[in-house]
Amino acid sequence: MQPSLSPLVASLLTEPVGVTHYLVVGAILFTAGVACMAVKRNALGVLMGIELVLNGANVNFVAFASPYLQAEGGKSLGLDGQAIALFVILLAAAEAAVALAITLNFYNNHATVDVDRADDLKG
Amino acid sequence: MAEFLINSVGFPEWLAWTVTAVVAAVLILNVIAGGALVFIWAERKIAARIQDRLGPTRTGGRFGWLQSLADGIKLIAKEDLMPEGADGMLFRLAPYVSFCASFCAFIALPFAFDFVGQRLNVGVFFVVAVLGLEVFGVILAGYASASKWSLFGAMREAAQVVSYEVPLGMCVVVPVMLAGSMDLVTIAEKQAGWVTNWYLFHDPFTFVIFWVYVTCAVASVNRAPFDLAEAESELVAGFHTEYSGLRWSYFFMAEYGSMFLVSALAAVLFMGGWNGPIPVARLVGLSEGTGDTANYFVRLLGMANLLGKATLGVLVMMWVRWTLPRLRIDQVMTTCLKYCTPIAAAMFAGAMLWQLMLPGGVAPGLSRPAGEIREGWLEGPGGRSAAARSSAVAGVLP
Amino acid sequence: MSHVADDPRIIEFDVRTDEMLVNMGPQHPSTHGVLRLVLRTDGEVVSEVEPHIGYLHRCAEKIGENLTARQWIPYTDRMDYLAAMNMNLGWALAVEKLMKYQVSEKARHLRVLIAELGRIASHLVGMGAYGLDLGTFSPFLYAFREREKILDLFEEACGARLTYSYITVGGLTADLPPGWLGRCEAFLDQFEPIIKEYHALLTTNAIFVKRTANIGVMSRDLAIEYGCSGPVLRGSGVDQDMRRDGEAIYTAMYDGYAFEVAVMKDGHYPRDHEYPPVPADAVLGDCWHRFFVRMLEVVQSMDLVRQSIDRYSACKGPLGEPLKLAEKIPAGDAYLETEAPKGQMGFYLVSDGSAIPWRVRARSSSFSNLAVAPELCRGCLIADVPAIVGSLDIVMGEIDR
Amino acid sequence: MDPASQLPMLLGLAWLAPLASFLAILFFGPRMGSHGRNAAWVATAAIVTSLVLSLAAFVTWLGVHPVQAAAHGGHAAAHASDHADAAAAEQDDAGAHADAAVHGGHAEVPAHYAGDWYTLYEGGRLRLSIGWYVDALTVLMFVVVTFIATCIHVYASGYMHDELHDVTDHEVHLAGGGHLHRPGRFPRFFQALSLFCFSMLGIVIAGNLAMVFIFWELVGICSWFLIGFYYERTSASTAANKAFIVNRVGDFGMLIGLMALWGALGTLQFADAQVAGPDGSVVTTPGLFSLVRPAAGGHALQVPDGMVTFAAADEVARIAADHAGNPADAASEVASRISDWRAIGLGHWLLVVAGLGIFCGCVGKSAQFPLFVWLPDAMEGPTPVSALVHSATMVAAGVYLVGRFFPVLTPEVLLVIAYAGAITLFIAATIALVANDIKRVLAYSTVSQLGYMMLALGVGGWVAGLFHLVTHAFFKSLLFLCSGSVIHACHTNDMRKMGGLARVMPYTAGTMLVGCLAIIGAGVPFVIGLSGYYSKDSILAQALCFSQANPRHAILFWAVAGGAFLTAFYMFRLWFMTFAGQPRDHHIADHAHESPNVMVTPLVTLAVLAVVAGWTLPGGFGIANLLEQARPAGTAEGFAAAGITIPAEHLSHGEPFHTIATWTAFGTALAGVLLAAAMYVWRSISPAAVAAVFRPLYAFLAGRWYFDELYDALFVKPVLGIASLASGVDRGIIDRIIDGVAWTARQLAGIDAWIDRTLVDGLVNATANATWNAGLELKKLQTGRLRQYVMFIVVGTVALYVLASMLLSSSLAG
Amino acid sequence: MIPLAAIDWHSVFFFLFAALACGCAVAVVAAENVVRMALYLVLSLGATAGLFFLAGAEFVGAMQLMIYVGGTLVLLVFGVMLTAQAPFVSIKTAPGDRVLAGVIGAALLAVLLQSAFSVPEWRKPAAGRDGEPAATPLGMALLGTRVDEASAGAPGGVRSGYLLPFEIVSVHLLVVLVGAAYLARAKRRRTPRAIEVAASMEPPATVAAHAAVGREGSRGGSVLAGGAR
Repeated sequence: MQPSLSPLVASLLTEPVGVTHYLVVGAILFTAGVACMAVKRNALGVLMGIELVLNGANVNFVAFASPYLQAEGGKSLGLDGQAIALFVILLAAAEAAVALAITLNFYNNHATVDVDRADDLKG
Repeated sequence: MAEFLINSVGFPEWLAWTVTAVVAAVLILNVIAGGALVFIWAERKIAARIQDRLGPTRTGGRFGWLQSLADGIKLIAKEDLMPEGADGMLFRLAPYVSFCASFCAFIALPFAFDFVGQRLNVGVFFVVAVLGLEVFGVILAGYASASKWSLFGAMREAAQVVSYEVPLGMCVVVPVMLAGSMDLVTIAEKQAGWVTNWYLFHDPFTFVIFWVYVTCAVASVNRAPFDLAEAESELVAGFHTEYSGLRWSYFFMAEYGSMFLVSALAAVLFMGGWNGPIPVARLVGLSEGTGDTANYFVRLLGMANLLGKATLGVLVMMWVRWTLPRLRIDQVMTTCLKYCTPIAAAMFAGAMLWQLMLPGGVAPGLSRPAGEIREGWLEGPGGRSAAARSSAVAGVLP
Repeated sequence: MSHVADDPRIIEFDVRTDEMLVNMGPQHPSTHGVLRLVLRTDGEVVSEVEPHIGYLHRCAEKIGENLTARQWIPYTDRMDYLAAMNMNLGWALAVEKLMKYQVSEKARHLRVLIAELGRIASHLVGMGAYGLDLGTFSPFLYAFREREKILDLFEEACGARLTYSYITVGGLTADLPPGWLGRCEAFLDQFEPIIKEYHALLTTNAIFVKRTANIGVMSRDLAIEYGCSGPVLRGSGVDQDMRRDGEAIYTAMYDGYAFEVAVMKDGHYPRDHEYPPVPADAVLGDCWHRFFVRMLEVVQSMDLVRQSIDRYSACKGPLGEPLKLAEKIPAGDAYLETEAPKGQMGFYLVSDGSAIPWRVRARSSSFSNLAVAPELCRGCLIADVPAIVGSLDIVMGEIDR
Repeated sequence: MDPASQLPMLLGLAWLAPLASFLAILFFGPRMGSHGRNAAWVATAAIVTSLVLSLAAFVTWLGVHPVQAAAHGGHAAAHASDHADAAAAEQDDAGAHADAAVHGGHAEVPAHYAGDWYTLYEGGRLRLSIGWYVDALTVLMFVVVTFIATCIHVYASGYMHDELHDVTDHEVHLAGGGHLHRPGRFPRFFQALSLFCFSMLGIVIAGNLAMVFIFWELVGICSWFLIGFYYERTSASTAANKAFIVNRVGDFGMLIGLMALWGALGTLQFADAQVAGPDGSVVTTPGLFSLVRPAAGGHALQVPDGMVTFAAADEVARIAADHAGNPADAASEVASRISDWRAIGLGHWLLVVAGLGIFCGCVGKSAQFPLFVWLPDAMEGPTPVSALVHSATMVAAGVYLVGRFFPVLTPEVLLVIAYAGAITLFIAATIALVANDIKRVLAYSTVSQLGYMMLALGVGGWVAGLFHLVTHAFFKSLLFLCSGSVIHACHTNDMRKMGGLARVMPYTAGTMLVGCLAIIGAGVPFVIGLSGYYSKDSILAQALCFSQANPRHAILFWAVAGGAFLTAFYMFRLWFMTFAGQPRDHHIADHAHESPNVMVTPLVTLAVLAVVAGWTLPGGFGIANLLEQARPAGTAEGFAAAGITIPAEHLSHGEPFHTIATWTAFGTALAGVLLAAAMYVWRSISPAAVAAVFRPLYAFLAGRWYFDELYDALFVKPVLGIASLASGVDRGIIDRIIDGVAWTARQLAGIDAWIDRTLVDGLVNATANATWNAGLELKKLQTGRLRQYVMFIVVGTVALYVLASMLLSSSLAG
Repeated sequence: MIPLAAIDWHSVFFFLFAALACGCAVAVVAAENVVRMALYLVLSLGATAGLFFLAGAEFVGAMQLMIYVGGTLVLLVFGVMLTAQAPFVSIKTAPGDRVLAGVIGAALLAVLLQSAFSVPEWRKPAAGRDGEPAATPLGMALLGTRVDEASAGAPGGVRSGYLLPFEIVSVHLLVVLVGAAYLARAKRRRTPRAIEVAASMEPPATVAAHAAVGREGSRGGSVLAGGAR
């Protein structure tokens, strides 16, 4: 351990983590997902962004579900949170399949996976 | 072990846990690496004997026992080639992905009661899930090699492994259902006692599904006759065509690690884990209560038991490999989709009904109190409560 | 273009995919030497196969026009190097045909003995390597174990293990050493029961059958159109064997020998009660049948070897000396096809009366047999390509010459 | 062993076995062997099972109710002791069935067991149930039906083998020339056959009229399937439709009868039933039989109370009005007046209507005059069908129902029945004289014989009629199967092309001869005879007895006697033309051959039974005596009403009647046979010459009395005329009115349209324009760029969040 | 200097996994190559699974590994298959878009973080609370029995579990399965290439030969393709 380590790091490593920590991770994942959707022109990239968004949401659910990440008196979601996370995972898998189907059809019709070219219906 | 360090040696708690974790990690790593060495040597010898040859004879004096090490040294010394068009990062990363997946799965694999890297209450699930990640390395390797043969191999591997995970999962669910827990330790404990307690002999359905599991396991670790991904007579060497030297050897270690893992999983799920066919230790009066040393001895015995069973499984895979021709990819798919999956589903349903009708298996209560049989359902993960603990103690004995 | 019926094998998918060109060989484990196959594939399905040959071209024929007939014998060794004895025999007989030379009775029986042993050795390689093509390693070594014993016998007789130059124009280079026949019989006795093991390992193996039955089906007409010969031809049900149907000078060699051509007639192979039954999936002309015909011919050749041992030992008198190294060949030309293990091996020579032939030409069976591969591989899977090419049992030394 | 539970179980299973076979063949038929080859085995196995179970029931019955010789005169006494035993045996089994008590008290109620398996519907007074009514007749009919059906199944599995592969039907000419080529329908045949057996057995075992009606209709539909088996042939499909429609006519009458009974009496059960009353006590609800012939009245026929009050509805209403508010008084007053009302004949017409209605159904089903026209056409079906459906079972259903329903029939109705039978028997016999189609001869013979049975029942010969039903079932199915064998061999139905077949088909010829002898009632008078001898004699005797009791109706006896002569003539005409003499068509004779064993075996079996079925063994065992057990209560002694005397049947067994009847039968039969022989064997009389002499008569007969044409002119044509008239009215008048209304509406709509276009549309268009313009502006936001949308969403979310926090914080602050 | 004994290892692992998850998520955004994106995504999802394990949701974590990561495997395969052709491996995005997305993303992140820190109870967990593993209660709840709340004596009696959602999700997955099968279905269609190949088989030597031999075995290509694609 180097003496230059700031007290912040020290406190981070010695303090137990709470829900907030998880929420921050979830927020970063969520934002990264949104950014991914906004930046990627590749349809598959957009799809991955969606996965990230769902994953960020899942982190939140699991964090809320955990009873020992909260202060005394805090109310956890309990099993509900885990169950919701579970369903999100399952539905994300299904969503991926459907989205892939859309992508493939798009590819068949346009010979590209660039979503910017998918503006046939623009106003 | 941590308690031992804290109580007897006097280590501070954090140090004790760290040391324990490091020791566990090193041990597992050595199981894979050392196991791979041993198994590669064994494969050479077995293949040679099957083929009427001698195999390595000179390296290391007798039996060529150092042959694998010599190979390893050669591989380390070999020039590390990378094709020109390859995706460098992925090409370098792929072997480690494979190896890590194989390694990670060992974390949850118990070698004996409490001899487990991290006891998880979803152990089975974890092992199967992590094992499935190994295919990532293969796909990345195939893609990154910029070789058509590699790509073929990767695609075959993807199709094959994804397909075989379905029947494999169904097979694995059956012992989970019988034990009422996904904890591997609990599952093995439930099979303590005489050989009739093994889930293999629990009922006809489990007996059948064990063989389905064996088939799927062989397929999911890419061994002959399902070694389509490397298929040397068709795809040169499949996904690792372009690999050489140490990276190549990582693939091999991963492959042998996975072989050992699925064999050990088979042993835990169907063949009593660390419990021998005859509860010798209990018959001679050894039990948890007779002291730490005896306890430790019993666990070591159990570990030997498990390793023996797993090794047997690996040897069977080798035997099969050197005997049978390779299937074609569509035949592999047919085997999975048209045979393994329906059979596994039917056997799953059958085992379920059997469990409803005769929860005790073919010979209920032979060496287990009947009341113990279904307790895993509601109490949560096995072994946590005092009652389960005491029954688990009996189960430790090989 | 006129209307073409749908080919049931052509299946279109929703997903748009591109074709791929893949090089199989010349450095590939299952192309039997330096053959290069260019595959056009759609995923795993092969739509076209094009063999590229010539990597092993050695101008053997041209060399033959600069050497005397006997001097060229070692070059024939290098054509089908897995059955060099039969190559020697083919050339020797062709020259003898032009010279109208007849070898002694003892030499004739010895030639049969050696040629049939060579056929066994060649088929053993074909069988073992075929297993290798299908992904099983062990039969290959079993086959080589037995082949080594034949090679031991050859070594004893002529001193070489691969390129023998034993049979030569006008006879053989030397008579057999004493005790050779006994060792040969001992080998046969030991070899006979082992054939059952081959059947167990390959012929009746369920996976082997799945991989070979109904794969690469070659119809009778197709086989004849492409000029296939040997087991490839007989595997399609064409009853032709040069030992029986060839020219007189060749068939005379087998005068008095009893053998049945290994070909399926009326749904039965000769003596088929002794062998495993034909699997239900197998279709005449597929890989399995080609393989099976080779297995039958091994037994057939063993039978012939035993017969020739008896006859050879009954012949008293000298073996006879071969012709001089620079014996003059009468002007004219001659062409003779013999039944080599891979098929019909033809040699052609034109002489202007000198000792050195004016023109030498060889017609190899593997060349024709390989030519049919693109036809057989169309629409198969990649894994079938080695299975089909392996079942043709080609040897590149013979093709490229 | 408890027969009360065992008999229904055995018979119920026997009844259901063909249903199982039907379902099995329905679902798995085509998969039973190649082309459903094994369907025959399934069906046969089922019917054999039924036969075995029926025989078991028969034996069980005999064990409880041993058959004894009917002591004429002492009849009732014998039964009394018999039933006393039975009652004693059944006393242990308290409440086993309704009649235990009745048995003990009243000797004349026949031994029977009744009950319900399953109640289909119960609401108000209507109760529909699946039940059983088992007496000696039921058991006997079960044995007969299943036995004949078994023979026919076996026979058909040989006969229908053509259907095992693709069939080219030479009788169907396609438009493009050539013949129909179709896949075989082997399993389908056996499927229908099984369903038919199930339905027929259902009628026999039925415990109430509703159930009878259900299975009655099922039988009808099966017969439709089977007659129309070769439905590609126009003749076959027409015949099937004809049979079905003609039967519907009869069934309509039957429905009226059912309504009359149910409306007046509120029950359709045959037997009394014991049901739990509201207070838990056991209440006996009387069935039809005991309502019409109450035990209190010594089982004499009387109009039931229900019918009386129904007919006297006005009176009842008046009484009810008088005693308004006191229903009990009203009820007692009505009860006290019932006998008065009955005495003045109130309600009698209801009973007559009910009887006639039920008989109507029987007329249709049993092909009686005037609804007999369908039966000869029904010969379009495969021959085994003719044998089973149109000789032994389906047509027997009508006779069976009349027999079962006998106690409810008034003498007037019986007289109608007798005359219907007589007319039928005469008409059919005359047509049979000139028919040349072998199966048609047999068909008309069947009609004629059914007429016999009806006549017998109508003149009070209950046992005689049903006895003839049983014996006729045996020999007529035998005759049909023989004819089938002949057709199978000759591939033609035309007797004129046959002849001399006895040499090549000895078994067929022999068995057919037995059948012919049986049907004409051959026998050595007073010594022994074939089955028909006994049954026909008893009919003759009863008819004679009736004629003497009612001299006005003596014609009935002469009809019977004449019929016997005609029967003998046409049956032997048939046999001689087919088997005797020289072949008329050598091509056919050369190719004829004896049928396979699977077909001959049933022939021989049936022939044996055709011989012995009428015999009464020493000790009294015989079908007639067995039937005597089931004789309905109150009918043994005869009864009279409305000037008609129904003589007691045992009288006809007495000396004068019996002797006369026997000699008459023998004489007429002999005469008929001799005439036939003279015309077709010795050729001393030329048939052609006879036909020439009686040309108009011959043409009339050959034209089948022109009944089809008559019906066509009487019913079909008028219906078509009415239809076209109605259609004219529809087009000419109703359509015009509607058109006028439509025109008016259109004018009104024009006005409405103007309002709509100018006012409403203007408003709507203004709205649309506004929306359109707004859309044009907004569409610029719709860039089609997926990624921009994502950004919009995010920006919107963030904005909302910020907005919400500001609002919330301000509100919190406030 | 942090005393080693004071280190909370749970926190250490949390930061390890969190860093991996967030880092890989950012890498997904940054990467150009679609296959690498997929790899980072897999790593991020895997690290998230680790977080789930830490949070005591072991079952969800294993599920995440098995399904989510497995599903992404399919994505990866498709990515390779569709975009292995050079033009699609990386489709460049305009820098302006990146900047815009960055700004908006930052705004969103700020909002999210603000709310994450807004509840003080969430900051610090109570000491000594050990979570019971939830796999069995979760499994029972999915079957319709809430053992956790029953044992806790929850007010309002035992709540029914997630049987209905579970069934709905099952049906949903089945529908998706059917849809995927529909997508990957093989159909015979005459396209120019099919005609060309069919024509190249004239004279139909092999086809005729196969017909003559009598048994034209199925090539099994559809099974392969159905699985491999």
